Amino acid sequence: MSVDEKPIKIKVEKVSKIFGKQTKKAVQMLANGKTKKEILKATGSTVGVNQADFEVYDGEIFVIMGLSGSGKSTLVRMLNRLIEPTAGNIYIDGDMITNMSKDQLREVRRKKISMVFQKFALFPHRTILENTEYGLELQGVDKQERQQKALESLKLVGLEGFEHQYPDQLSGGMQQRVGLARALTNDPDILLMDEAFSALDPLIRKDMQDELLDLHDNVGKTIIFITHDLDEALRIGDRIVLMKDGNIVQIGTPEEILMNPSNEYVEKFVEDVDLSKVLTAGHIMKRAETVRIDKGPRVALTLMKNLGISSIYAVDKQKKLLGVIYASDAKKAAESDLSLQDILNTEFTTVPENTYLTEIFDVVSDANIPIAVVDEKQRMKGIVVRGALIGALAGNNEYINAEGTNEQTQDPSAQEVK
Amino acid sequence: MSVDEKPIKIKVEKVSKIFGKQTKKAVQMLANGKTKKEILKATGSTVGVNQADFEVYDGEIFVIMGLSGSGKSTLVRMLNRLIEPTAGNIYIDGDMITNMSKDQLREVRRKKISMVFQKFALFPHRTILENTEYGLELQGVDKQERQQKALESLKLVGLEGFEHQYPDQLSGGMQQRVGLARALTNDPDILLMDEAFSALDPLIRKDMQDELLDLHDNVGKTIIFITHDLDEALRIGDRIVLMKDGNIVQIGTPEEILMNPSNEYVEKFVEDVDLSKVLTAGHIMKRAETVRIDKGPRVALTLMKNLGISSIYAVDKQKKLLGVIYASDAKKAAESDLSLQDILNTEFTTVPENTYLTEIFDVVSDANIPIAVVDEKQRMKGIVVRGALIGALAGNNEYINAEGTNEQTQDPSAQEVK
Amino acid sequence: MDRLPRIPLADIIDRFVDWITMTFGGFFDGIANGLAAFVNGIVTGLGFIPSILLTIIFAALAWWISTRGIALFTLIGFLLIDYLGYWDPMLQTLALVLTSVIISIVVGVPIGIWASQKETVRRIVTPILDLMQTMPAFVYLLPAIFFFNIGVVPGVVASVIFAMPPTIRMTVLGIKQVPADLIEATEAFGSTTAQRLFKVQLPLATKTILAGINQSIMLALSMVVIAAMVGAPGLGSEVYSAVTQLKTGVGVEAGIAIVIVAITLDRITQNIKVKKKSRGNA
Amino acid sequence: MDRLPRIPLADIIDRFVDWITMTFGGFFDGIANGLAAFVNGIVTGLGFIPSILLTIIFAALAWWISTRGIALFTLIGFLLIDYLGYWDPMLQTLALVLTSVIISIVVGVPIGIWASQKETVRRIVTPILDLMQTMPAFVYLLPAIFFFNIGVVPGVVASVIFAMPPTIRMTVLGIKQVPADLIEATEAFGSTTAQRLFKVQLPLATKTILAGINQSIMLALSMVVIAAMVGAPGLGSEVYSAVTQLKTGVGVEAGIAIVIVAITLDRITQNIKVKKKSRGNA
Repeated sequence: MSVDEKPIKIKVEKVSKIFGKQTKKAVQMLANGKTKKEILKATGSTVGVNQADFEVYDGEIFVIMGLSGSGKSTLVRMLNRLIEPTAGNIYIDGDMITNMSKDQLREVRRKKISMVFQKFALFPHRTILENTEYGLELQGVDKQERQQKALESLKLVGLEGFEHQYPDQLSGGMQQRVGLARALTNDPDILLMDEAFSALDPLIRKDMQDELLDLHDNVGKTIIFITHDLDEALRIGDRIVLMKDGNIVQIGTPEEILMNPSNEYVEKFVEDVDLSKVLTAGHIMKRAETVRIDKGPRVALTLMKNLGISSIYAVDKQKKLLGVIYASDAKKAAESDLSLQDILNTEFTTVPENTYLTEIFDVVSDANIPIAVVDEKQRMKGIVVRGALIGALAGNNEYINAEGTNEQTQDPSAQEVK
Repeated sequence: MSVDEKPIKIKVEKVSKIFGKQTKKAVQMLANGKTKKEILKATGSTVGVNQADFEVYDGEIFVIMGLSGSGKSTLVRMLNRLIEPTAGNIYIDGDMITNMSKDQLREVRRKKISMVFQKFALFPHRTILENTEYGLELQGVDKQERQQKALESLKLVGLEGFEHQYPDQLSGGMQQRVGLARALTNDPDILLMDEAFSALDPLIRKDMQDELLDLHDNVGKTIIFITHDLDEALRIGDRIVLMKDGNIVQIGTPEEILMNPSNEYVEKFVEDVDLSKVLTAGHIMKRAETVRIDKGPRVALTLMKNLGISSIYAVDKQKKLLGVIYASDAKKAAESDLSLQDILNTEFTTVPENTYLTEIFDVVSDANIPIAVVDEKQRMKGIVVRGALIGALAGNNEYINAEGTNEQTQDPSAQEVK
Repeated sequence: MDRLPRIPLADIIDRFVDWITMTFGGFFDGIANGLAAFVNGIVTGLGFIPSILLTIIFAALAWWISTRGIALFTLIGFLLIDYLGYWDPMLQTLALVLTSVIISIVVGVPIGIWASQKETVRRIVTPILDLMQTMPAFVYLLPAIFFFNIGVVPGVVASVIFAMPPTIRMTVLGIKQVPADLIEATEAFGSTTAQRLFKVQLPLATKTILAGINQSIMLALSMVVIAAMVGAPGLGSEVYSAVTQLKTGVGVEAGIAIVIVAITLDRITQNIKVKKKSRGNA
Repeated sequence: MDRLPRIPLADIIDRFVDWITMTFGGFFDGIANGLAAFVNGIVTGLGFIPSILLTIIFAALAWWISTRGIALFTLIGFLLIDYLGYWDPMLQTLALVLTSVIISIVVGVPIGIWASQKETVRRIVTPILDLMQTMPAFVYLLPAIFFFNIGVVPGVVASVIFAMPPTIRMTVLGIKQVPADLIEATEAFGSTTAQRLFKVQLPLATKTILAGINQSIMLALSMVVIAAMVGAPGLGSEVYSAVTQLKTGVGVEAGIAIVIVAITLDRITQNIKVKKKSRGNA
């Protein structure tokens, strides 16, 4: 469907929000291009949103993305005037809401726009059903009809049978489904979702995203989704708006955003790894599980079994690296009562902590066991696993330890003990 | 060093602890072999420890291991009579402490035995130095001397320079080092450590275990270490006592314990995986990261990069599995503006959820990408990774999902949504 | 300090009080009659029911509202009061306290709501409440006597001034403690101020407001003896006369009766089972 | 209920009180003289210092113990009291309150410690404290008058009975709240009961005990007017006589003076900077 066929649901024209006094003067300065700092100095007020201009098409999932403090939640709250815009106009289905009276605005909030909140904002003293029917209750719809409608939305989000429970009895994911059902019961045209899934744990968040997409296919509402998570934006957004410090930096489909990032900022934003920092073995090494040489083969076997690994490094009392114990040898040693010393395998490769990743790439790829990272006194510091190496190179900072050594950084390291 | 050369530090003879009334009668019944249930019914009192008999050699790390409720912390608290034994005798260096007067006992606690606690038990209103010198302060040692001794122990545990801080300013690991220093300052012969590392997070626990071993090599105290963690017992114990429901089940070196488990209970205890439960693909499948076919190649690439994976399954809106997208193809597609559909690779193996692990073992080992687990309608349920398969077979329940399906079990699954 | 011309603060206050008595005389008399009728209405009403029956009713009420333990205490306590012969004075004290508390609620809660909605109102009301609670209760007797001369009415008026602050304070606190994101939710779904207040703010604030009312009851009870100084009948005046006539025995007996009433009312209001959280089926 | 033979509870109490007055007469007189001397000692002592200087001393004391804001309030407040001409009565009230509070501490804290160590003691003491606090303060005047006849002493005695409970209660609470694992640590390192108490339990309980003392001060202050009924001089009697002579102006003025003293003492004791947590270097 090419762009111009779809009717425009929401039109936002030069909308700005200034927090503080002298907002009039600040708007003036904004108009003739003064920077946020100048405005702050001159009027002491901060610019929350700076002349936002965009259109949202009917039935679209329109994602507004930005880090915290980028003005995204202020912008979305201006759409239903929870926050009064300082300047500019907002049209919904062509009617200008920015100069609507209190009562007209209340009608729009009751009929046209519903909202889903990050921390669910469910009423603790009301059951799930009473929460879901709240919107219609305000409009004076009689009890029988509104409860019937509320049950329908609860069914839609898969919460049938939970209507008489209280919010604090449900998990995070289920509470947010109630938030969704409550918003849908008013049968609004537009759904504002303010970081609706950020408070959920990562696994549930992906499920809720899939569900929202299914829901959108069925009920076809226009959804304005606020998030700070790039993956979430890419997965559910038809179009994405990127915001930084109150300014709209770029608008486009996920592909367009990735294809030609409109300026250096966007590039860095999607790049999300600062390649300038060159990584060393210390950055990606994991805690080394070791067995002391004076232990028996069965202890080594049990440790390996518990960690799901098939080989383990043997160290002496000073944690000096002696060699590798393989599970198969340990099994034989246990049967014929040999000690770990007898089955110690001394062929193994070690790397010092500050070797660059690029140098150890080939060593790691052809070794069949994790590479040992040792300090000058041959003492075990950690091990490098192939997965971590690839992940780090691919820029996934999950695999990169903060200050280049593994986790015990904040405690004074063990070496200090005499 | 064979067993009989080393002098005996602590001798425990038939020591029992009965909680509740009629303890005399209960001891009688214990003596003539009544079971705990019979005693409970007859006297209404519970048997905490049942006729414990063992010796601890001088300078040994003697680990008492058992699940919670096995009586291990009651037993250790009887050694310094924090809990009064109901019957039996305890000798330290040959002197019987069970009938010592309050003052004599206080002397033993001040000079002979010190204790380290699970939740540290540091005095919040005292600085680290004041905490460490507490033992000597009680004995009336003058300020100058005791602070000098306290500083020494703090140095020993690597906390130099922290003496003027307050406990709540330190991390868990460092607080426990203070607990250790406080116990060492009295220069006792015996150190009682009640689950000293259980409250620390796993990484720090391993470091503290190493440090304790180093410390033991240097200062050579007799250490009685209480734990419920098999690995911890194996790693630091010279000898291990296994306790269950107040009874001592077995005493021996880590090797002996593993070699010939003295009875079915011990075997199960060390075995710790209930092999009777046959595992299926559903048990070990992980959450499947997928990309929707209508997205572009760059979105697929970014998702793969963020997850550190080199291939991703493509699904349609109903999450039906269509094929695999490889990172290399996606890179080419991005350059020559192809859609995901063009580069979709349709050779891939799928397995239904309830196939047994043994059946999919060869499929998994020779496939180079994770195996897709699908339901009857070919919809993606999860993926099986080689590491998880090996780990599960090796009995490491970290890789086994509770009820045989991955995490969204407690939320009503998405399928319900129409 | 004596060099400075002393502003005759005392005289100013006296003249101000006289002026009010003049101008609002009629108005105060109206209130006085209404109040007196209300209190005596309670006393005579309760008076009709025989003491044993009334004791059982009170105990049943206590059981229904709160717990069995308190119901038992109420039963024994009131039987003792009756046995010691202080039944009628107890009824008068009960009437005095209940009237003062009812007025505190009827006047206090709306002020509390008003203060919770308007920040400026709250900023004016709070210091006044502080002053009202630290000022010795005796001082309130003076205006009470001037406007309502002697009898139960000035007693009630003084008790109300002394007992009302906690109800107002806790109403404001209860409403203010409703989390901001819930208020935002009510806005987003288009609630009017009234709907927000009655459907969300007040229900969530009930527990705190009840705590305020409990405090007001205790303060009113602590005023009964002082109120007796302006002619308010009941257990208070029994104690007051016992003190003036140095009859320790009677003083302690009447004191015990007050203690019983105080503990009963305190336990009942503290354990009012708030209906809100009845667990629905799964 | 009248059918049952009424046990003359009142007479029993009266005869009991008479018996005590007889047997312990001398003992009570001794206490009376000691107390009177102590209170008057404070009054004359403070009386020597000119009011301006004393006000500054009080303000400095407030600044040192707590915050600048409170020091300022103390300064202005006491200047106003002096200006209104209530300086001497204020000194007397201060002496009365301080004496009662000191006695509450000296007697109350040890009882609290004793109750925290022995469970049976605690089980006896707690209900008595509840009774003491709910019984109207007036009732305490009766024994006070009998044993110490008229003047400041019965006022102090009645105030002590009414004001002491919070100090005892909070001492027990403070010590009980020390975590069990800390107590076990003191045992494991061989502390005597005294060492455990003074090195661990009391230091950790200080904050709660101070809160108890603050409550006792407020209760003592609320007693000043009632104490005036048994001849205790000070701001209390100014209010009391104003009430009996229906002079509202004077009553309000004296009332304000009491409010100033109350708020000053309350803020100071609440903000005593507990030295414990001074952050070490490194």
